[in-house]
Amino acid sequence: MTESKLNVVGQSVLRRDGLGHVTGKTVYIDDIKFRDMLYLKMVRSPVPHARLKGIDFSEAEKVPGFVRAFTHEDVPKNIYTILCLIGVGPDEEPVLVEDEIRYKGEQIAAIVAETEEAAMEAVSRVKLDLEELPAVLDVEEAIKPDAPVLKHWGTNYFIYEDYHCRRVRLGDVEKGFAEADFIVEGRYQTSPIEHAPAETTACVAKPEADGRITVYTNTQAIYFTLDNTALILQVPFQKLHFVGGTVGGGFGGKVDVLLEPIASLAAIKTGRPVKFKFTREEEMRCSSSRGAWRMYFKDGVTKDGRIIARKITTYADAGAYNRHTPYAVTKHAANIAGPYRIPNVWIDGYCVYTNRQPGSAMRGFGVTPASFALEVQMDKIAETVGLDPWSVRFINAYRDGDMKPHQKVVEDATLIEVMQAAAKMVGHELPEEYQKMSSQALEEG
Amino acid sequence: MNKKEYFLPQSVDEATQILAEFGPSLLVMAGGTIAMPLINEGISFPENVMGLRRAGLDYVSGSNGTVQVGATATFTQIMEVIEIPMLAIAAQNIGGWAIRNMGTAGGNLFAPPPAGDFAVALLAMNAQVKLVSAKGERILPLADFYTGFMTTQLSAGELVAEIQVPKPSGRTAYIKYGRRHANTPAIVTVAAHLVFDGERISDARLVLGGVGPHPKRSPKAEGALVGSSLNAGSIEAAAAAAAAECEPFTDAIATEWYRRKMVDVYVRRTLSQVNG
Amino acid sequence: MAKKRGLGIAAVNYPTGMNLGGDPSQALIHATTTGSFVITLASTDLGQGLKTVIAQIGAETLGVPFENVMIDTADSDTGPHCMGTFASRATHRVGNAVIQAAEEARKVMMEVAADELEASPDDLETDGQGNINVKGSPDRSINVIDVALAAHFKYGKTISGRGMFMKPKSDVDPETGKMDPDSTEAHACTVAEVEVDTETGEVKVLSLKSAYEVGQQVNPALVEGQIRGGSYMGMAHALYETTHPYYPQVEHMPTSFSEYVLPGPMELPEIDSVVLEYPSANGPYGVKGVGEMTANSPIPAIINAIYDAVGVRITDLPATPEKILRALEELES
Amino acid sequence: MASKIISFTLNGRLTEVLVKPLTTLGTLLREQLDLTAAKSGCKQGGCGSCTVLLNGQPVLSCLLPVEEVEGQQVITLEGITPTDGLNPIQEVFYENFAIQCGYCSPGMILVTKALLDKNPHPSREQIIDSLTGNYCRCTGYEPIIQAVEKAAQRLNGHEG
Repeated sequence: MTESKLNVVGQSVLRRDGLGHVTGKTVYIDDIKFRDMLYLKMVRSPVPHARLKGIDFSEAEKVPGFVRAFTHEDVPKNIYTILCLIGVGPDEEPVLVEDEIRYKGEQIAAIVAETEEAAMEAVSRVKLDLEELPAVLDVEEAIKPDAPVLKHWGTNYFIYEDYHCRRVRLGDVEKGFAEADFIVEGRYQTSPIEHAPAETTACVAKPEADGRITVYTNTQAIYFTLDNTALILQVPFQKLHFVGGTVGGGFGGKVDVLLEPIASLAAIKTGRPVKFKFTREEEMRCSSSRGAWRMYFKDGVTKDGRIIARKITTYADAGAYNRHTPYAVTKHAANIAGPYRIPNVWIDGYCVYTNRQPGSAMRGFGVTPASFALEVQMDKIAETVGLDPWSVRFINAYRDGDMKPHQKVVEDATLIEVMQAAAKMVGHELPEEYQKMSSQALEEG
Repeated sequence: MNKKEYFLPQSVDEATQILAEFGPSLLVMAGGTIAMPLINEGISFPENVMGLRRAGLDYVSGSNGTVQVGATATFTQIMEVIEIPMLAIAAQNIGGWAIRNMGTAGGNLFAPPPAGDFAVALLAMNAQVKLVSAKGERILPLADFYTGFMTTQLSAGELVAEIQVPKPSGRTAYIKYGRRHANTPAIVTVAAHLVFDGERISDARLVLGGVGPHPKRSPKAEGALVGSSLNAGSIEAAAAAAAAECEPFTDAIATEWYRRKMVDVYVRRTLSQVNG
Repeated sequence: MAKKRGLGIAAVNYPTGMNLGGDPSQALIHATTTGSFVITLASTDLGQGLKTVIAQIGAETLGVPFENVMIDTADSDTGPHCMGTFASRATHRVGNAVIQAAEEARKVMMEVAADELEASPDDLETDGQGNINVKGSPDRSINVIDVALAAHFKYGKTISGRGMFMKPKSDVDPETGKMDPDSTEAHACTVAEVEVDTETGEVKVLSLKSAYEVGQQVNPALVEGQIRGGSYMGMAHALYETTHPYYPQVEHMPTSFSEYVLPGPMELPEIDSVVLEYPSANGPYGVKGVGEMTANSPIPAIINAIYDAVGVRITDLPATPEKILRALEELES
Repeated sequence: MASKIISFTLNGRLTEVLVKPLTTLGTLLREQLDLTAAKSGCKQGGCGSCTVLLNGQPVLSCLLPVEEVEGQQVITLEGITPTDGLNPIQEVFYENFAIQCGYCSPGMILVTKALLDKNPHPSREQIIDSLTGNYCRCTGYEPIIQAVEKAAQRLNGHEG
């Protein structure tokens, strides 16, 4: 399909939405308002793990402008899992807490009021009766037999088709270690990170005359959010009409469905438009984060710097619920061995639950922590073997035709070419053998 | 919803009368950069609020060797004070441009640590605060104004009206160390004001911010300097004394351990700047 | 006070599209009576510029001026399904769907033009300026507006097209992990230079110089925007960002931009890049996804540069001054 | 609760509004006056997306009670946008891809205006210093810094 001469593809034409952006005329969700619109604010857990024994709204109800409170009893299908649409299960996350709180900041009850101030004040007056429980916060603690169990299926890890982790197996790592001249080990840890889009997550749900609900949303995925909302509310899909497309920064932070179902529910129950917008604090503490990962490497390396065996055990801290982490672990497992030709690979990737704000998708989904760990490990290997950091990468770089650990043949490798280009850029003179290398020429390995 | 009134007194007298009438339930606000976020986030729900911007306290003036900074003078205004370079540097180190256009010298005295580091410079200058009430006024050294974490000498019915800053009689330096180079909370802020008698330091004021319940002088560090010349040995001794004496805390920005380490480093760097 | 400099490198690959596939996107195109082409989608623009690059791809395939192409997105009542904007998938998936839809619409447009010009459709070409010409006979030409008018009011034909792209879902063998987790792979290599203050542990990133291979670029300025923004984000991840400063503990979680530490414009390093283009086999015009990968290689490059500078390998992100200082003290003792 | 009538000059026009006590200027602009260019990105004074000019100086409209603008001059991005076309600062932001998601753009452009009104020939350091209170997650700031440099050149007549 490549045409010999391209007309506009390849040109730096100006942004289609640029004039709206520089004049402030672009309409974001928070810029939308309707007559009679109500504001929704969330009652959230002050502790990471507790039994919820009661909620007292009596003082909140006295706030002028208070309209209504919602608890899990109002949500038709309160327990869900986002990725049910692509076959990931079982359902395990409540829209609103039922009896057990599993992270600090978890959504317990929603309050709608005539003004944002009234909704905030009502929320501040809700009294929670909590029995605090011991929290499990470390991934390796969480999978020990005596850890408090967070999931109804009895483990603190996700189960992949009857396996306790996502496995990748190629060759025989133990044989590789036996043949290796050096064993290089490493432990790597990343921290949870906030997407921090300039625009916080928001939606407005508006009841229409025909009985449908229009939801204006800054979701990154219109249908995905619509479908999940319909399932949670147990309404026909055609009752919902989602409108969006303009997002003030996403980075993966706007692919959860924390707002639309509850705002739509409130709109249905009150018959009025409802706005639900995360405050900056909610965006930081309560929305999904990039999850933390802990990664252990053990590499078998020959004297000349070839990696002949790589064994990796990795723990994704999913926080309290799945969100997108089970899927992220699969992507992570497919990539963590790196863009290198390694004949023997063994990977165990665990998706572990803790009493933490759930992790989810973020730019680089599961691969960002992998790239960090493995590229620091590559330098460690270089040092152990006595090579420079460029050499260890050229020696091991994958080429088209190589077999990846997940048994897919490499098709469009250009690792060698980007390294050559980067070396040239910084004036680092590469030995001739590396200058001549090509990803397209499969040589003896 | 229950906000009853926003008062905007046109004079200090009017302000103190309103304060006398409402008492401690009245939220007194200058630039709003500390109080408004709490209101916006639904953390505080004040009933009555008094804004001081129009009360005639937005001045910076100098006379008789002292600079008078009105309580609602903004940091942008203070950055133009040329008589005392350290005040301008301290002001420049606060927030971003818009915050400096809003935040005030008086309001900053009430910022929770590690914020509130303008006072680090003020303490080094031996500044005094003028407190006014419907009953009159009193002036006390800023060093005596703070009584603990988020507590001060301010009595019911009193306002901070003015900060009086004597022009420095010695050499000064000020460094704020944060995770960023601008618009950032302090890990530690250090200000030094050294008076020399020839080579010998005859008077020293060494002040730390971000490492205690409020901006505070470090008497032991000062003691290590007075009587000595400013040399590697006395700098080292002062830094060690300051690090031992400070009362750092852990927050999202830094741990107690790291803050104490940085007191040592930044006292040395600040004193070296005095020397340089 | 000692400030030490170091260099570090990192080389990475990044897959395009949801990793197991099964993530379709659709596009519909129709021409108005006056030759505007409306591309209807349900895809979202996060700021990366989807509305722009999709219009470019549509205009390219249709052979009409960029200005004639309108993007109508994302309304679930009118826009056909899109899985969403994530996984570096939107330009690849939606672009392919748009090409398919545009080819169908173009075919009708060329048939109508052929009837009007009394030529065979195979003998016609678009000039990208709004005209359809008989190859080799520049005087035999018709404007797209006239073609659209004729299609509507003379022939009763709709110039429209449907497009859908989906890479079939790959199942994972749970025993061996055998799977097909990408459509194509982009690559990057970053060289970072840092300066470390050995008394405070503070790191200043001096430069991030990277080579990227991203397939065909649809809009080089927008690609550069991803590279600059991603490099900055990678630096932020490497040295500053965390919602749990004392992970795994949950104390002191930030609540504001004062506490959630991000580098500002004063911390900007020199960011420079070169872009190589090795067109992918299955991307629209050879596109690979570039959105996510730009944040990845700077992180290990910076960590490796810190090691080069002061001999401590920080394996726990972010590499805060405190962690570096503790590691330096450990190294000394 | 006593609402008050406040009059001030908004984008050059004398404006009278009735507001509840402690309503912020940001809320007034966005909710009552339909001037939504100033955004509400954090309401904590931490992001600069709500920046407006008060007597020509950048301030954060999310932290400013409307009572405080009585008799003052307020300018929002709408106020510097010509009825047809763009202000030169807007032009360079647009032409130089100094925008991505667009949410920070109104604040960035107003800070640029205030800077160039005060200092027509800012150094790179002065530009950076003026932008430190405005948060951008997308661009990495460099395109914005370069746009400010180019805006200065254009306003000074040094560029077409």
